[in-house]
Amino acid sequence: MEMLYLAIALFLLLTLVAGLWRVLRGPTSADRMLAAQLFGTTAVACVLLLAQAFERPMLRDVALIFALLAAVTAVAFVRRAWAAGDQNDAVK
Amino acid sequence: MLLSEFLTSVLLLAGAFFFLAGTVGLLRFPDVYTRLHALTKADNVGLGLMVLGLALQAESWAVAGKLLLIWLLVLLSSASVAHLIAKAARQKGIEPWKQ
Amino acid sequence: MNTVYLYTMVGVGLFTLGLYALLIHSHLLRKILAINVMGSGVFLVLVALAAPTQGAVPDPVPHAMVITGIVVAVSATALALALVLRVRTETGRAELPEEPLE
Amino acid sequence: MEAISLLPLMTLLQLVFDTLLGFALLWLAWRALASPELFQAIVLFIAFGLLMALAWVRLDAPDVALAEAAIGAGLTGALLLATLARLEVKNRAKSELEKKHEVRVITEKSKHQTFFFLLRMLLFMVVATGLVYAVLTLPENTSGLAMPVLENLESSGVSNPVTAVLLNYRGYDTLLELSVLLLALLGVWSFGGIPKPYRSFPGPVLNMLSRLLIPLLIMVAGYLLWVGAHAPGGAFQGGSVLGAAGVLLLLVGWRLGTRFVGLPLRITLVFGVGIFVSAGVVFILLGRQFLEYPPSFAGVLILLIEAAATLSIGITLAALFLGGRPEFRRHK
Repeated sequence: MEMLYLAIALFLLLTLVAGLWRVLRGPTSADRMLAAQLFGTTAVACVLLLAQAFERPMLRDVALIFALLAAVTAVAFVRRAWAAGDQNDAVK
Repeated sequence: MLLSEFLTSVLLLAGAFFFLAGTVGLLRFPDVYTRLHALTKADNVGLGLMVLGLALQAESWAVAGKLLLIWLLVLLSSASVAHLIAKAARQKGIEPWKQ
Repeated sequence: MNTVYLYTMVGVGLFTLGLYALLIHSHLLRKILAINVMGSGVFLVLVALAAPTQGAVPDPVPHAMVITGIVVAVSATALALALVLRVRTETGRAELPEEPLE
Repeated sequence: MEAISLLPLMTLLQLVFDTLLGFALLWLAWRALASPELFQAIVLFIAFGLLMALAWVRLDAPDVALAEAAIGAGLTGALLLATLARLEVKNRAKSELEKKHEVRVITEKSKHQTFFFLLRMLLFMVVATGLVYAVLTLPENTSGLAMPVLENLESSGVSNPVTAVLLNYRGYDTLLELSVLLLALLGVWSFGGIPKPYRSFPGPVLNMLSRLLIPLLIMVAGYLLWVGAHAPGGAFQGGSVLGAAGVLLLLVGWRLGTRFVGLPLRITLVFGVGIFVSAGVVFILLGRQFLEYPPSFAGVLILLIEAAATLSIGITLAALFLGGRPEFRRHK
């Protein structure tokens, strides 16, 4: 079973690396942020699989923190990085 | 091979497939809204299947509960974030893709 | 032992990359990213060298140092970012003046 | 029998995983530092933080992975994005020009600079070779301080060796690191009041999200603090999660009431250092060394100090995100 967990974790890492292409391409900031969001979920799955493969139950807390904080960066993006432009347009 | 191990393997592979589909969608779909659609499948279904598969191997109910909690949290944030990004994109005037 | 060497080399690589970027880029935000990458490289070397050899336990002292290091690095980053904003308010630009190399 | 035959394959799989992760880390760092657009660079840097957490997992350092997850997934990205927003809002007209400038810095290498370019490359080769040499010639198979730490674990009051190092054996370091956090905040405060607030309402979805997440974040911070005595976790990880909760609150638009901004906020900020120092001083008066705890209460004392430190670290990180002294408003 350990083999399967590790193999799937490796596969997820590969999909993550493939997803980086979207960060490079864009075209809009939203596309880049979306890719980052997918990386967060992939990392959660990856950590859970590694926790099972190496019998390190405490690693599930790492996944828990990723899951809890996944939204913070995206909220910062929507409320600040993108809001800044709107704010500026409104001031004009 | 035990039945539970077999079920876990099937669920994990199915989950991995949804992650692959999500990534392919992220790379291939034409605009931000359709990419959002692809992405939330990976978040919700892909991680859900994986969590279910891992929960079958969990050593106690508490661990299974923690796995479920992680999935619910990802579900909550990915749904909200998808909504927020889509709304912000509309406000920015990014047009949805039409064939 | 392979894992240890692999991650140590990645750490050295990150440090060197960060140092290079720190020197060639003039935008201050980029310099902050570069310093953070350098820091991650150092942390990676420290933790990799603390990794256990054959079933022993990892050395907890470097782990403790790296944990506090990560938290201190983020607070230093926050201070540096506040400084960049201040430089921007005072001079109107967030990068260092470009000067000819000769 | 089957397990033995699968062992080399498992090792190979691990090696492939580690190699891919290592190359991904280097590639991400390189792209984040060289990409033409700052926003893209920041997103790549956030992804870099995620992969660093995976590297800590592989290196069997769950305590570090927890800290990296809390800081990398929550705080660093939010800080960088918020700063980028303020930089861009200040003069947007210039930003196109700036982007061109950025690209120029990276791509243009005029002819007379080639010499300097080669010189720089040579210099970096020397630095990298020196570092690699230094690492490779380190003595092998030393267990470092792992044995002394484990042998004395019983008298430290906790069973997680990392927490024992942080709060007991190397208490001085931790105390000084808490002070560094405060100094960074003092530095930020010395620039004056907080920048102009963004006046936009969060909307129902963000409201609901923050109402659900923030209590959970505070609970998890408490859980990490508690569990840190015997398993990965502790004050720095709990504090980072608490700081992320504060950042989320600030992003949604919540501000501390003016009644609490003055003395109450400052007392909370110095609470961690204060309790730490007073515990040290009390034991000096009782005839021991500074920060030397009697093994019988060390456990309780460490939990008390950690609780205070968690609170102070969390509030300090959130205050750092605010980017100025909260009692003044610098409206322009």
